[in-house]
Amino acid sequence: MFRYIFRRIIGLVPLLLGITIITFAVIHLAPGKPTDMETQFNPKVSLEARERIAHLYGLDKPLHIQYKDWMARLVRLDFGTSFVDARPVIDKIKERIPITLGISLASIILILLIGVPIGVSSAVRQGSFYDRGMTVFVFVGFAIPTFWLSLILMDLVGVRWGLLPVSGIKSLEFEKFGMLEKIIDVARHLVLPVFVSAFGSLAGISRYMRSNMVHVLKQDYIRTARAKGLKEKDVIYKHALRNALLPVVTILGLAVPGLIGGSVIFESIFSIPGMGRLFYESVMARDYPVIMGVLVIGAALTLLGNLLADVSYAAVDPRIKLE
Amino acid sequence: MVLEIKGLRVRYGVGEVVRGLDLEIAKGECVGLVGESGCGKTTVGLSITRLIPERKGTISSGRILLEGQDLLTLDHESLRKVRGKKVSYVFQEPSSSLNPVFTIYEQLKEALPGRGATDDDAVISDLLKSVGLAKIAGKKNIYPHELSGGMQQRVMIAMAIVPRPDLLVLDEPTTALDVTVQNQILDLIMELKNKIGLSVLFISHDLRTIFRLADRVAVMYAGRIIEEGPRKRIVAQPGHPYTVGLIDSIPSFEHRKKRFDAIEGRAPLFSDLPQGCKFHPRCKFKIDKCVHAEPELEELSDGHVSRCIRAKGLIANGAIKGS
Amino acid sequence: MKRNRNNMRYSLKIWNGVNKLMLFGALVVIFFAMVALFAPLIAPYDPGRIDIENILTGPSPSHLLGTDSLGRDLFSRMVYGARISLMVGLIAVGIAAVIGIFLGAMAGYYGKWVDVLIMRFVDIMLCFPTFFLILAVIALLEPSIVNIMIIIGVTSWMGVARLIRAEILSLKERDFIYAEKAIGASDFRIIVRHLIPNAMAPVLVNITLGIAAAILVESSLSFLGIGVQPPTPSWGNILTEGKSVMGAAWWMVVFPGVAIFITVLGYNLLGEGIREKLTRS
Amino acid sequence: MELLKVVNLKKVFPKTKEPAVNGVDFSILKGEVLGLVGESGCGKSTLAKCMLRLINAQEGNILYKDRDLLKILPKDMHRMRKDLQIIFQDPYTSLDPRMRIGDILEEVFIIHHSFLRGRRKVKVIEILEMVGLGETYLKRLPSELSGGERQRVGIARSLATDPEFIICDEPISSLDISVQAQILNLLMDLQKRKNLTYLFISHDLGVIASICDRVIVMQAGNFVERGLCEDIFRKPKHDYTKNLLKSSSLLS
Repeated sequence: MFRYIFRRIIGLVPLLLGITIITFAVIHLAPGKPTDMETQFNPKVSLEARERIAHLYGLDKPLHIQYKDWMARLVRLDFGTSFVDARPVIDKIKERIPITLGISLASIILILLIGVPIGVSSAVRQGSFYDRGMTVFVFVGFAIPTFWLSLILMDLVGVRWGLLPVSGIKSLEFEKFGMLEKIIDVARHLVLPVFVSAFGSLAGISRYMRSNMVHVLKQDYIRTARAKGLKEKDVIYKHALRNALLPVVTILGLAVPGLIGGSVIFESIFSIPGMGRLFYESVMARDYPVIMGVLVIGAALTLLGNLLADVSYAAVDPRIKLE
Repeated sequence: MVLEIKGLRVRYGVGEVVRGLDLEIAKGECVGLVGESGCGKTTVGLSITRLIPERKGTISSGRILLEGQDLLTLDHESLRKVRGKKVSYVFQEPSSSLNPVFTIYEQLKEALPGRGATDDDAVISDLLKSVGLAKIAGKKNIYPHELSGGMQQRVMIAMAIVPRPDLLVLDEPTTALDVTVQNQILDLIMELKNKIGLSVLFISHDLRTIFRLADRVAVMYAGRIIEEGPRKRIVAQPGHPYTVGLIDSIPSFEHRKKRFDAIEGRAPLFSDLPQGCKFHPRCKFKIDKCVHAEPELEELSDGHVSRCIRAKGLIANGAIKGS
Repeated sequence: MKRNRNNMRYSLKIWNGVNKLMLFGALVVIFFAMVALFAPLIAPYDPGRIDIENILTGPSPSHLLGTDSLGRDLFSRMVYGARISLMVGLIAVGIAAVIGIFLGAMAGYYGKWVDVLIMRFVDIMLCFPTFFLILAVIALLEPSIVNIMIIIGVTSWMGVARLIRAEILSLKERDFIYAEKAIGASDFRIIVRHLIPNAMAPVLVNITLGIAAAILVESSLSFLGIGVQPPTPSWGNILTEGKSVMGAAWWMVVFPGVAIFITVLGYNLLGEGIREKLTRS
Repeated sequence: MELLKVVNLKKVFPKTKEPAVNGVDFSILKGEVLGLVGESGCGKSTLAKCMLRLINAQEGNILYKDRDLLKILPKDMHRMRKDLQIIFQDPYTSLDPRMRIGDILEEVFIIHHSFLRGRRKVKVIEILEMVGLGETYLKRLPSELSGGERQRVGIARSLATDPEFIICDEPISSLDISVQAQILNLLMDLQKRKNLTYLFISHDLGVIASICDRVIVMQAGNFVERGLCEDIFRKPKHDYTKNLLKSSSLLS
């Protein structure tokens, strides 16, 4: 097992390298220099001054040298400092990650708790009214634009009915609260973002689960289980379900980038200080060090998610040999 | 009689695939049901405990009596108690008939009649030894994929015989296996049958296998039995042109470098069955009368019947004979 | 035997059910395609015509869906917006399909280092939160329609590549491919005439769903202000304009939202229907 | 006369340690039917595919008309392919499901630039009739055909280049019994009529016995016994051959 994990981690190195190359390419191959933003609004900045700034960031060097320098700092987790407020990029990202990951994790749990039962029950009742109803329901969820749903929920639940807070992750008087109140406060703030984030991804997991289950139910070993005289409940929830659930583990790894990517939208709507909003603000301000930092760390998180998924899959599926 | 099938009719989407079938199996007898692919023989086997998937087809009429009790009228719960207790199965593909994510031990344990007894381990261990799997007896963590096809089929057989069923249905149990392994499995089945005194329905497309094992042989064509009788009688003097054609099609050393007296054409589709005798388009002995009405089974000698109006005449003038 | 008859009816119902959803999807897709195609004939006004006398008027017989904050006819803008939104979806997915099919076919057919290289590249691309990547590139370039289509295309081909590769891996072990080699067919012929056409079925599903996803991405970009730029109407940017006047003019938010929703739903149901059909046969 | 000679042919798949074909030698005489018998996974199909370079062997020589097929230029190999053909086991996977029967056969002519466009169709029908099918099959899809009919199309395709040598790789084992005999008849007739040379691969000794002149017994990548058909059946020497014979004779 440990050897397997070790081998997998070694295998991640080229991927990480690729991630940095693409990130670097995206930023540097696009027309327009990173220094434009700082200088373009000020016509008085002379060419000479621009070059001085470029020199400061090493932008006058050849690309491969720039990349090498950047990588040299990257391995020490030094992503440089923000153009906007001169704070170290890594610090800015560090304070945002837990929020976005927390919401993503909560969404994943919600998606599993709702999506898996929907998928399984639809498959068992394949073709029934219930099945069709659920198909429509999950596709409606997928088709509603996240931002539109957010706007409407904000308007209804937050503004008109005043049921839940619609901005930020804690109330102004947060510091005065006791422990329990703090938790409840954060939870209340997160209800809408988590719901919105999960609602769109529900279709994916439940349809995937449904087709897995339909496929498994057609297998010979299900006939064997029935022929043995097992209760239908055991046939479905023991023999079929375990086979259908296994691959879901790996899909979860792939869901990570989607969830993080989606965070841009709802974080900006609900004013949540997470990675998505940080990224959006940095993009708008052309804050290159932060953009690159978030891209690299976002992708690395996905790698980590995939690794966890694969390792757990190997652990639960007896057919995978770890040697 | 252990099993009496009377007037069984089964309808699939493509048409009626079992079109009024009668079959009896006496205690301790092995009946071989032989026919080409798509003749409905597997459906007959599955019908006995109503294992045909609901969306695929339905039993439209007939009676299936096991020790006098009609299985087609049982409710689901009572039927479940028949499955795997009184009637058990071994299917064609051992590799897909075992659930890949449960151990052999777990799957055998499910088949034990008195579940949860303290001596389960000993029973399973003895069972594995009795089917020639002494090597894995006592081991609890073996998964199906760790065994060869032949060993997997031995596990399936163990699972099927442990409840001492009234009837064992073997559906092409050796077709997926290599010749040498087939031979071993057939030996095992013979040995168990004689030792335990099992009543067996042996379904196969392979006349050679059927002739080796069966006490009585029933030949199926286009959803009905077209000839039935004691094995020795049929080998010595087959009573239907189709059976003769099948026997003549068996390649062998004795038949070196000679053209086969092959049956022309192909088996009819259930969606488009011919009028009259269903075999007449391929039959070289057909006369006008064959086209009009489907013949009834006619007794040729004691216990030997044929669904051919010309059978007696053809036998008398030596037009059809055993090889 | 009553039970059995019920079963028969049951299985007929399944058939109908699946097809109704698929039919609905197909109709929606065709309907909006027609609207986009014949936009000039359908739209009662020039979508860019400003009418300061009629600012933010609600739905009425003269302005079916009301007017926006510059007095432009919302219905006409929606009709022309369909053109932009669908075009972005179709072309972006077209680009993704071409890249994905090419790389996937190469990886699947040639295997070995070609496969390793391409699939590692796919893995790397899949690691990025796609929306981040799109956002970054669009913001760095300029948010023109062409750029948006290209960027969505080059960031969403990985699924197609994986599907094609997987299909080809299994197809190339089939005897008919060996038979092609045996009669002397060239690699090009085998890939283009035999492997890709046979591998397309699951890709078709992916493409249909991809169009829906691309429409959503474009509208999300518009919502963030970096999608298709006004005054060119797209459903996304109409909705974005509507956001600021949401309290006063509900129609500015509701109609474009519903249009996106119905279209995306249509493509998804169609895609799912195709998938069901394929797995059945 | 020796038509084809295989010397020390070896194939190892990257993921397994044991070679699938472990340095085998044999030759085939013009006009004979050479049987190759063995159980699944013994390497017999791999050997067949290596011989026609459908997959690449690591070592060895395949000598045909004094040329080594493993060393000749691609364009020469392309020409050789007309002489060396193969019929596959599974008629359900051996025809492109999206192509009509006429197109499948015509493709052979297109690839080898045989005949003018107008003549091709006539030739296709000719070949279809040779295998017991006819013009009515031109526009049909493989899915509309029975297993036996598909296998006839597969045979037709291999005949289209007018070959000298055909590898029959388990050509009847996925067919129904009554159809098996039809196909065996067809293969025997064609062999006689066109003086073809067959390498006939099967797991079934009965089939081998009924059609072959000489037999090679293969086990785990190696040849364990070879000889005239009569000798192998009457006086088998190797234990594995004896075991195979015992198993299959007990069956009959």
